[in-house]
Amino acid sequence: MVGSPVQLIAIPLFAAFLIPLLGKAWKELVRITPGVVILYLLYLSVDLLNYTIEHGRVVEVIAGWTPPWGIDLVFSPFSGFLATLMLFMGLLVWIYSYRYQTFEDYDDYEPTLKYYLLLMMMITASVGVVLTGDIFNLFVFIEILGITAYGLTAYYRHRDGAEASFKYLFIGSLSSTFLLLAIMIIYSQLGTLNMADIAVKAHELKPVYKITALVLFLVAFGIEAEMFPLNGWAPDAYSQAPAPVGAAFAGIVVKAGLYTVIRLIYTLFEVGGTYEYLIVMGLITMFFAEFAAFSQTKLKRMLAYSSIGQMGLVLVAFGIGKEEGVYAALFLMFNHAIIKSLLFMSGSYLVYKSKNKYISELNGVGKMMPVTSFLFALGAFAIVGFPPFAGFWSKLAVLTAAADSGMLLIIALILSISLIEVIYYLRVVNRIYFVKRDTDLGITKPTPQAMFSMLVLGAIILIVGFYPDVITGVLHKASATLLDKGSYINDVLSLSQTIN
Amino acid sequence: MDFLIKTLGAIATIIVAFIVGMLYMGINRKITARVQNRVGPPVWQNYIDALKLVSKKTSVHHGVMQHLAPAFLMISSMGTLLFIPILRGQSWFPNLSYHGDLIFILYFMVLGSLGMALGAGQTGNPNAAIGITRGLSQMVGFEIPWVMALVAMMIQYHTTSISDLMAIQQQHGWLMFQNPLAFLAAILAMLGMFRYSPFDIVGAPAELASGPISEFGGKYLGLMMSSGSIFAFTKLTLYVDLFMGGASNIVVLLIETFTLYLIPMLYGLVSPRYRTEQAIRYFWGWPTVLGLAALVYSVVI
Amino acid sequence: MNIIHITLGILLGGAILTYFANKISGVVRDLMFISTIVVAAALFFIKMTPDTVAVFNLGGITLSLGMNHLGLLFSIIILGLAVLAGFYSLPYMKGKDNLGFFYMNYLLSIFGMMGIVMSKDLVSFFIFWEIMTWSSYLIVVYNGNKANKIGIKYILFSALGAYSMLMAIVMVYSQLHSFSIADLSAGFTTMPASYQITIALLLITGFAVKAAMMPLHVWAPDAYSNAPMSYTAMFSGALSKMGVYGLVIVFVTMVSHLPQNFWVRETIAWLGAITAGMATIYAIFQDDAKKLLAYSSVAQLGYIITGVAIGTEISMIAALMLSIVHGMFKANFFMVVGAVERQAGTTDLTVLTGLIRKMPWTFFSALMSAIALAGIPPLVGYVGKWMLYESLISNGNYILVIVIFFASTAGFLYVFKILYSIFLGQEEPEFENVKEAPALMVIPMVIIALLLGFFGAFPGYLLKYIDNALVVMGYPVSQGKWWEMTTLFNAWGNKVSTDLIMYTTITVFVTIAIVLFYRWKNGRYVSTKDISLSGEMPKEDENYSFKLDFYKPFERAISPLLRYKISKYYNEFADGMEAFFDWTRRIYNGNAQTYAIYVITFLVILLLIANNIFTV
Amino acid sequence: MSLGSNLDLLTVTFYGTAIALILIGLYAALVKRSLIKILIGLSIVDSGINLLLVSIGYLKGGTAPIFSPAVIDKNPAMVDPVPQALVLTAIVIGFAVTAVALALVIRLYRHHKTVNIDEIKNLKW
Repeated sequence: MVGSPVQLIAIPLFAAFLIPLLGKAWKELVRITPGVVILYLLYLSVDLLNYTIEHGRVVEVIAGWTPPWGIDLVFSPFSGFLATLMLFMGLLVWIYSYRYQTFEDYDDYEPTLKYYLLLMMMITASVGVVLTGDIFNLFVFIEILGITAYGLTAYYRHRDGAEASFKYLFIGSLSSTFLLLAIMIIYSQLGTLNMADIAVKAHELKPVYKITALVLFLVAFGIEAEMFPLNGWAPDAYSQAPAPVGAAFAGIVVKAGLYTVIRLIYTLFEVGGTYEYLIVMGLITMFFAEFAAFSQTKLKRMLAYSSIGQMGLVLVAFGIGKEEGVYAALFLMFNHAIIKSLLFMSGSYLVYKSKNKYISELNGVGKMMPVTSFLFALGAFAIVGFPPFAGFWSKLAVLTAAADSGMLLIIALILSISLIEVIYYLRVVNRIYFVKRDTDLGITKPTPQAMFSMLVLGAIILIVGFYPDVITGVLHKASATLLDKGSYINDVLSLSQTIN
Repeated sequence: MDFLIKTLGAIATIIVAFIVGMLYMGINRKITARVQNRVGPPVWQNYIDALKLVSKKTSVHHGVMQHLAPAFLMISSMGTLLFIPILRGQSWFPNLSYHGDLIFILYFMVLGSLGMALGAGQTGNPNAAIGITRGLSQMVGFEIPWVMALVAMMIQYHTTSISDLMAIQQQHGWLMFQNPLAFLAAILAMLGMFRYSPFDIVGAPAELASGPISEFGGKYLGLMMSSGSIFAFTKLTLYVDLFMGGASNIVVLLIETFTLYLIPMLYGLVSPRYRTEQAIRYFWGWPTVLGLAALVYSVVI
Repeated sequence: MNIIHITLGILLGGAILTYFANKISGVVRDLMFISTIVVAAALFFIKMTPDTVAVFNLGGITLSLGMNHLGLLFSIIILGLAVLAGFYSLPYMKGKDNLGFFYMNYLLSIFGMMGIVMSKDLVSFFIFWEIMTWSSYLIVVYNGNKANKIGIKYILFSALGAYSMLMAIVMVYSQLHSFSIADLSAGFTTMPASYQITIALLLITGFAVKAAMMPLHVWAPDAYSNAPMSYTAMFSGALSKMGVYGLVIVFVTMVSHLPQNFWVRETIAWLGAITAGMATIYAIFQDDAKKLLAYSSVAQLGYIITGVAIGTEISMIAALMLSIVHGMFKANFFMVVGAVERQAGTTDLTVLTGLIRKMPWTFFSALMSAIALAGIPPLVGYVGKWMLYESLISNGNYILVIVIFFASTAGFLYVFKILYSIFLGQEEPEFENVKEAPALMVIPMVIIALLLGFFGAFPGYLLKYIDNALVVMGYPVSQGKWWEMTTLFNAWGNKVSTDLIMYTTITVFVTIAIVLFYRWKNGRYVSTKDISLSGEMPKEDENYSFKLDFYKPFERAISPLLRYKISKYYNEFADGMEAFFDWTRRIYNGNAQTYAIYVITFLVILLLIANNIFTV
Repeated sequence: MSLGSNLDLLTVTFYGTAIALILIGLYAALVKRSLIKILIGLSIVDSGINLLLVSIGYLKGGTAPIFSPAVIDKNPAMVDPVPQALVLTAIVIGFAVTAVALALVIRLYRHHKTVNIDEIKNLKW
């Protein structure tokens, strides 16, 4: 174990604020620094992950104040897996956006600087959300995440980014309000902010407070997790943000949002009915999102809605509970991060020159940019779950888990939703390859580094598809960890005994 | 040696079929003439015609399919004949009657029509093609009651072999009395099979100028005439075998077959031609009902 | 590393290599493609022994591949056709663009089919099934013609089938905690009754889609006719048989144990028969050769489904026999149409005419396939039909016999229509300089045509394999009871001697032919314009071939049947759904405040009902 | 320290005001059509929440939670420091969010020439 989880937060925060200064020295450093930092963090967290998979979770205390008083970071196989995934996606997003043309359109390098700064902060915040063991700290990280996301969504002046960003901000601040209220109730009743401690004392809560807090949490986190009907902001944000940011949303931000819901339901509160709630809300989210996606005319919006739908599926998987369910859900999150980011990255290059990003403008683009189109098609095939691509295994896992719990109706619903998915994704693929070009739009070749990160994602899709075992092991471990609530509490609270 | 005898037997059968068939045709022409108040040709006129046609020297053709059409016709007429027991007890040229059953024969009988159809098609004469399409449509029409009748008998006596059916009729008496409904359906189907008026929509001398055969002359026509007559005899024999228990000797066979032959002939004399869809609808009307009734009857019994 | 790895490896690797070989040069690509098929087929038939097994462990799931005689039977169809159609497609596809893509998917679908017949567990079965599906889909839309209509229809129905299959698979897993097919057939009876029937029906649905059974057939005509003919030969010949393969397994191992056994069988049998009947009728009225053959394929598959559903010994033999034979003659027919399309430039039956003298060999193979298709002796097509009838009669499905008989009799109509319209009729100046197709295309067709004749005389050579396959499926040995090398028996011991039929036919034919060719000199050829059309003779520029409203009288006769078209209902349903989807997305009305109100409302409602849904 | 422990007029006023603020803010945010007013509403909600938080930690007659020797040996009742820390953080965050929001509003105004939220609906469905 080379470093402690703290570095995963501290270093990027520090680096983020260092970027402008470095920029003064040499402009190129603005672009390079984030990559270097993220690369190091990735190495760090992979190492930590390996360690924790062998020796169990690592609990790091900040500033010597042991839980339940101080703030602690918990790096378990579960949270560690998510953090690693986020950092990995962050790295790819950085590679992809390195000298991304539209950033260079602006004459000064200010926007570039802001972009990288915000990106750093966003990744940091997401990692922080996943790692922190303190509920108020969680709130802070969520807020940082939010603010950076607002900024990045509004990145383009010439688009409707501001509008999307405002919607995001509006809903997001409501979310933070409820979150704060909930935290307040918890604190006023239990006098603690540490998750493990709350989990221990949760039974002391009066039912009314417990329920109210739970509901407030559910709504607040539901907004982050793009749960219907709280997800009005999501499609706009996805479709208006720059391509790499869209990929980052799908690959990083949503995962943080989901994590909060899961942590709440699996660790914080022992409340009956929450799993059913997850399943029902997940299904509803799925249905409405896929319906909307089906009748989209703009590519990125379609991808956005489809992403929401996937999140719904993940919620369902988590709602199934048990180890298989969690395993399936994590697998889905992984696949979704990989595939959807690939779709965003390649898709936005396919409609690069077009102003409105209409799907109909994709006609026959396959001839003009073969590799990008192929990658998009690969992503489409993977996400609708055609074997032998990555998406299939997660879908199979979900269905098997559902079947084990005897939820045949849910299986049927999921599959019928997949039918819709198949249709609208293959309609796009058809347009790309099998419909004659009818627009005179030019094309923009992806930059080598963008192509590189897309190829990496494509390769992962194929590898996981042909040999899922590369990922299943850690997934199983992670899901086991998440379900083992007792050891979580134990590991966190034991520190206080060990130190004083 | 055995093989030689068999072959000779087969040839003899064919010759007999040819003679009898031609004779019936002649009689048909005679009777028709009499009904229409004409003198009509002598009964042996058909032999003369056949001889004349075959011995004609020149013959134009429009290609190999037309050239081979008579061969196809002969296959189904002669072939079917060989697979049908001519006389009961097989004292007389068993031929191949133990080697095929009803369903096989049903299909084998079609081969000729198909070859003929292709041959006629190649002539490029529109009338020919029209005639063919009519013929095929009509076939779909009458096959239904015909098959129903046959299936009815098969399930009544648990066999699909003609010889077995004949043997059974020795014990239980003729099938036309055992399962009269089936017999009626079969007879009505036979009207279509023989393509005499009102079902002569294939040839339709008035509108199609004798349809499929309009481009055939000389030895083609001769062969087709002979095959037609053989085929007529074959069908009649088949009916006799199926419904009248077959014949013990040639005389009885002639009587029985001729009696049957009178049915389509006389029915034709007194009725004008149908249009194709009328013909089809006709066969899918009462004949089919009878066939269904026969099925039910044979299941119940 | 046994023959299974090798075969699949060669096919998969060959597919990818073929794609990249395209970048090098067309010749390399073609060589790569054809050698892949030939080598795979050769190795397979030389090396494959029915007890080979290969096991993979993926994602905690054991995928086991193996081979038994049933699989062997179907792999004969697949690889046999693959080799012939493969050679055929080299000249046929010459000059078309992105052929690397086409050939890759061609090989991938073969890979998928081989995987299916080798699969010993449901997951690998499903994986290969999907690979087959999407690769064939990519070929269906390959030429880009109405891709979003035809292609989506195909993939939608395929996915529907595949997903119902998937649901059945996970249900099986939840009950038996094993994906193995052997465990399934062993433990099927131990499941709760509701699961049994559900699983069986779901699987039947899944396979019926591929086997184009009504009402799941609507994709088939378009898909078959839209794919390049050199692939449709595989598509209709082999790929649709995968559905039959699945149905055989389902009916033997599951349906026979159901309490509702009888009803399931009858329903499916009837659906098959109705499919046969209706598809035949629609085939009769098609004016495009591809469409006609496509419908005819659906009809033929209808017979097969009926045979499988009845599931008696002889009907199984009949169904498998029909599968093989249909594979042969339908593939041949599609190749013929492909050749005509390539040489004459169209497949419109109202345009084509009089090609027989231009393309004699093509006509010959078309004629043989036609006779086989119509089930006329002495060609092999008749064996399967004969057995089917016998089985239905001896099994007491009397009405069913009539329906099927009607279908096959009506089959003559379209058989004649396609033969006549393409090859016969008056010759047209526009087709003056049409040449016979290149040898690589003709030879496969003629080979199949001759095989049809050969097996007609000696069906035993095919029935042997079928017998082995059925023994695997738990049926008693049928040789000697139902068939000998050249003889067929029915339930009541009546027999048909195929060889004698063949010999008689040939004898008579040759004799008469000699009579006809006697003094052949005198018979001179005259052009098809030289006809006795009431004395006048059509000029060069006018063509008197009978083309339009070919079967108008028949159409009038059966007009009541034509009133119902199932695709109409499907379209209405689809439109309704789309309208509904479009309506639901209005929820996202773009106003941030509305979204905020959603949030608050949701919160309030949740607070109000929280006590009912959450139990502390 | 449970919510019910020290209920007297002062506490009630605190809580009452806080809740009133929150409701007013929500009303403004959900009903007013002007972006600016919506933002004002949101920040009112924020301050309401903050007030609520502080008043939880408040202890009647407690001294400020600062560790000085004088305090320690007398050891009087201290107000709970944590809520105050939280509130400080929350205020900062709220400030940041408001800043970003205002920036966005300016951008939106330039783009749409209006601040009426009903007319800013380019992205929908």
